[in-house]
Amino acid sequence: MLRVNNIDVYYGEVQALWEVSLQVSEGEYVALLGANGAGKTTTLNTISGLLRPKKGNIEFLGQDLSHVPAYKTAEMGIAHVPEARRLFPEMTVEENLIMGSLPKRAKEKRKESMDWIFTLFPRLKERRHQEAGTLSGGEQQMLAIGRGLMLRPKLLMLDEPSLGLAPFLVDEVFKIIKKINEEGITILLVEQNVMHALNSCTKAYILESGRITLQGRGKDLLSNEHVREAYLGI
Amino acid sequence: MSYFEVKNLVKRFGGLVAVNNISFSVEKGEIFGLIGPNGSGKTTIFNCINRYYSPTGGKIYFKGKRIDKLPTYEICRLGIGRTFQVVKPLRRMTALENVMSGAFLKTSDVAKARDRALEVLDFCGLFRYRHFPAKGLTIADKKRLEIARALATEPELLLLDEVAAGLNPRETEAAMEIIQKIRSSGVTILIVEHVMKVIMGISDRIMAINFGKEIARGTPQEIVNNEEVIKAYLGESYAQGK
Amino acid sequence: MLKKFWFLSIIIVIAIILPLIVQSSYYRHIFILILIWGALGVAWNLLGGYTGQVSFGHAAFFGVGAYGAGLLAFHLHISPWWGMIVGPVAAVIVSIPIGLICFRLRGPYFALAMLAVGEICRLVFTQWVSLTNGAMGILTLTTFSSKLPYYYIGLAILSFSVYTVYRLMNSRAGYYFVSIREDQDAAESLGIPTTKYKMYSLIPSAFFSGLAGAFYMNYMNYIEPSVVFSLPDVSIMIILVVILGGVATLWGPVVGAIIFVVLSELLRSSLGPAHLLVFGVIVCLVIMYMPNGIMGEVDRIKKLLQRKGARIGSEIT
Amino acid sequence: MSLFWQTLICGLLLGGVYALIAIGMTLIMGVMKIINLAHGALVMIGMYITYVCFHYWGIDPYIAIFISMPALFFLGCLIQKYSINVLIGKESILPENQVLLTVGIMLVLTETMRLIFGSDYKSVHTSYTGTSFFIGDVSVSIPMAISFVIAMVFTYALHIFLTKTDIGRSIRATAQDKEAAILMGVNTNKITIVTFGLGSALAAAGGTLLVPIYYLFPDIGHAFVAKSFIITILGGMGSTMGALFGGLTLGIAESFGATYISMELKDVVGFVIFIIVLLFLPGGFKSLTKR
Repeated sequence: MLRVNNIDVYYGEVQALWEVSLQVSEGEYVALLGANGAGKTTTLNTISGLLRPKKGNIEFLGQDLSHVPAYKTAEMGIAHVPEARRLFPEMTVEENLIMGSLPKRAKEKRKESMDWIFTLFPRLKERRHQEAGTLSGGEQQMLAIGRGLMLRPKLLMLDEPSLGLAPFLVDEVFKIIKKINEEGITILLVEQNVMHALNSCTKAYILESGRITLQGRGKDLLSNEHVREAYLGI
Repeated sequence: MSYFEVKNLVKRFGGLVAVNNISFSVEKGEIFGLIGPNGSGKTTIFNCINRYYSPTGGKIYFKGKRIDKLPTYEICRLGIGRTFQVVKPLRRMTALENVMSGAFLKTSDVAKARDRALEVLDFCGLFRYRHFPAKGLTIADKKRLEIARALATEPELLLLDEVAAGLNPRETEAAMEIIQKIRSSGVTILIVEHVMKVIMGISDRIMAINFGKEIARGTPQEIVNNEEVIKAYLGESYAQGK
Repeated sequence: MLKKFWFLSIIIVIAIILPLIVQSSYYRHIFILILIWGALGVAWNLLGGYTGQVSFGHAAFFGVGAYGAGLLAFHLHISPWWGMIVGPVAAVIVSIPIGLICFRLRGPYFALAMLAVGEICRLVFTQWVSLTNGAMGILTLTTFSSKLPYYYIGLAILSFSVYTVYRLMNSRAGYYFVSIREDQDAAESLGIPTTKYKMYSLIPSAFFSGLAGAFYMNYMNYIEPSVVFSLPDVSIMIILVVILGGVATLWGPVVGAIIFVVLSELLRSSLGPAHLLVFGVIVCLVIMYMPNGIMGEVDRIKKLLQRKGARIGSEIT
Repeated sequence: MSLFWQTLICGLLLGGVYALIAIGMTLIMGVMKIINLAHGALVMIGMYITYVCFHYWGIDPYIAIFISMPALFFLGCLIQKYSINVLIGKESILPENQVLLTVGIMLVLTETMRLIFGSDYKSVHTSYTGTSFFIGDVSVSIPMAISFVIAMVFTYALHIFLTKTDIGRSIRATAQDKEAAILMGVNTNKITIVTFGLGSALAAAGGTLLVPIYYLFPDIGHAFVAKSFIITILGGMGSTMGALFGGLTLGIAESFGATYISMELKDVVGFVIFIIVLLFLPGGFKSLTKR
């Protein structure tokens, strides 16, 4: 479904990614792991078109994304839930959700999608007329995921959904992601929280300093000593 | 009283408590590390120390003097230098001019400042880039430039904020070397770092925080084996599995 | 270094003998306008270009300088030439509270606050009729019948301002000014008291703006608030002069003044009423395609020709 | 006492039209993060279009709004697309170069009008010019009242547009977080163009509504840029509701300044409020509601 082929990405003159490749198949739950600054967010931003690779290319559903402007990737069915949530703080919960369903295909199902999201996250229904900026961290994360789902995406990319959440909320977020995946939505997850991610994903890639250093099934990587090393440096 | 001391530091942003009652002290000549997952409040502590932010509560002492009400530049004049996690090079100035801007703290003479800056650039391995505009440097060199600029102010206490983030292994090694060299020159160091290899390798003592609160404190060995720390970094189940 | 010395010497010689060769009083008038705009540009460039504190209200200092000279003659019947001292000093005195208030703001907010300061000055000088004679302005007598003395006084003022800026920019203060422009937070954390140094940049800037204003009064022998405090014709034009020539370069404002005055005169004589329109179009094109001005582009072209990107040398001036 | 009410009503009515103009500016400021110094010139062009409509074709100023608004919408889109957007991503030493570009645009617009119409003052005399009605012993100018009502209708319509339509929401989203808006599928480049067009159209509407009340001349724009700033700063950047309150506040403050201090110093009152708010209430009135 998604193929990232040997991309090199630069910020100005500074290289951030070196020949990164990854594949995500229909219905999969893929995790992209790595320490802070390893290039995970850069990878996602390149997929959704916010950054352009200097070398290599990205294909989505067989179509080359090289010349597709960033705003069109949403139309093609890629929902990107960005790092730090990036909600529209002065819009209500409902308006934020509506913003997630601008492309035509999603707009037709707007009402239906919203009901679905309110069953997934009952908290959001209670707060539907509240401004997003006034929500708690956990609620904001749920709203961010909900906003992504409003697109009725084929691929849902989540950037550090556990960031800044208390442990019990982290558990909940991962349960919901699993559930979304079980409903047939393909997931590409970026995480620092290795254990949670490896436990639930089907396939994982480990990024270190802008390069993919390990890949494999989640369960296999769990026992790999290198993972621990990459994180704790022991 | 300790050389440098933070007492009951609190920083709130609206309803969010970013730093929640943190206390620690640093002794002269040591390297003290601060670790914690993303968003745990480490950089906020730094920003409170050099008063980039005003702390909501608590006190900070340096050499017996209370500094938490002083303006940023005054704190630097007292001998506390810092680097920024998100590098702030003076973009259109050359590397040399960047470092000279720091060196002018101790002298108003241009020639002396230039000599001092060249010395520091050499120390940090940036000598050959001295005439490059700062905006054109690689991220690794920009991080070094941050250190060089802070060093040029001849600090007694240096706050290093994630100097290794985004560097490749070779660059990380080089950064560690520089930090060790700085310490041998007699500068006390307070370091925030995400790359564990760095902080474990060079710190004398480490404090780990999560959600703005202290979760552990001790030598690198103690920290690595601390259950709370492993939990914070790798997740609940990992800690139980080990 | 030697090349630079010769270049500078030649320019000085040309500047000195030029009005002796060109006898036309119209051309001499143009030269004097260039000198006034040059001095204003150099003054603005110190604060706006080097220190990065873009001011939309420099007319305040120009106008206060001009009125400093004019009011001496108007009320006390003293020669307005004494205003060459009183004017700039008055501008500096006015600049201190303005700076202390407005430097609490950053970026566009500062620019706007300065705009408001300029407009407040214009309105106050227009309305305070008992002091300023209001919109009727102030008229004095001509001192010299020839333009020659004015030219040399103007040249002296411009040289003085360029030299002062040159000295400042090659001292600690200069490095601090540019540091503040490039990143105020980084500057603070390097121990630079940024507000203090912004004041150090504002005060000479106000001084030379006031000096230019006082000279303008003496040269034109007539001022009124809507002219010397004008937002579009003074405050904004100064910025355009600097942009045309080259922001944050020593000679940029002078080059800008030459282009600005010559261009305006050429357009005025050739296009008549449309000259301001064409001027506006040129301004837009310059900002869009040459945002760092002529001198900025010259540097870039030089660099391209030399192909020695690495060896730029430490020249912040 | 009746002087007080007279002053208040006068200020309120004028303030409503100011608000409409300032909302146009605050929209542009919110989305593009720039101060549009050409805004007053856009108001001025709106006024001249109305003048032409009345003078040559006998169209009533309040009808002419349907000509001036679309015309300025189109002009605004062109300005954004072919000049301001060209600067995006260009590096220059002065961070304000987009603002300076709007100065250049202001010059071009003003001088174009001067070339066509000359510098002299023009005015439009309709059958209702100078008429008024009374509430108690307070006289209310009929054209001012009509202008106020229309301005409020437009403000309300804009509010509905911004909150109930996808384009309106996209404009707000772009102002709040541009990158996130792109991820939602918003073509932000197009949004900036539409926003500048919309802001210009509102400026034109404000200009048209002022024609029955004011004189017009090419330099009248300067006064409106200044007023719009003050209002925007009062209300908080990018806030339409803030701009409405800011506009009414400025109108009333000017009116009281004129009555109780001096007619000539009424503009100083505005600037003084501006600096005070800038210093002590950096977020404008909007920040007060956040406590």
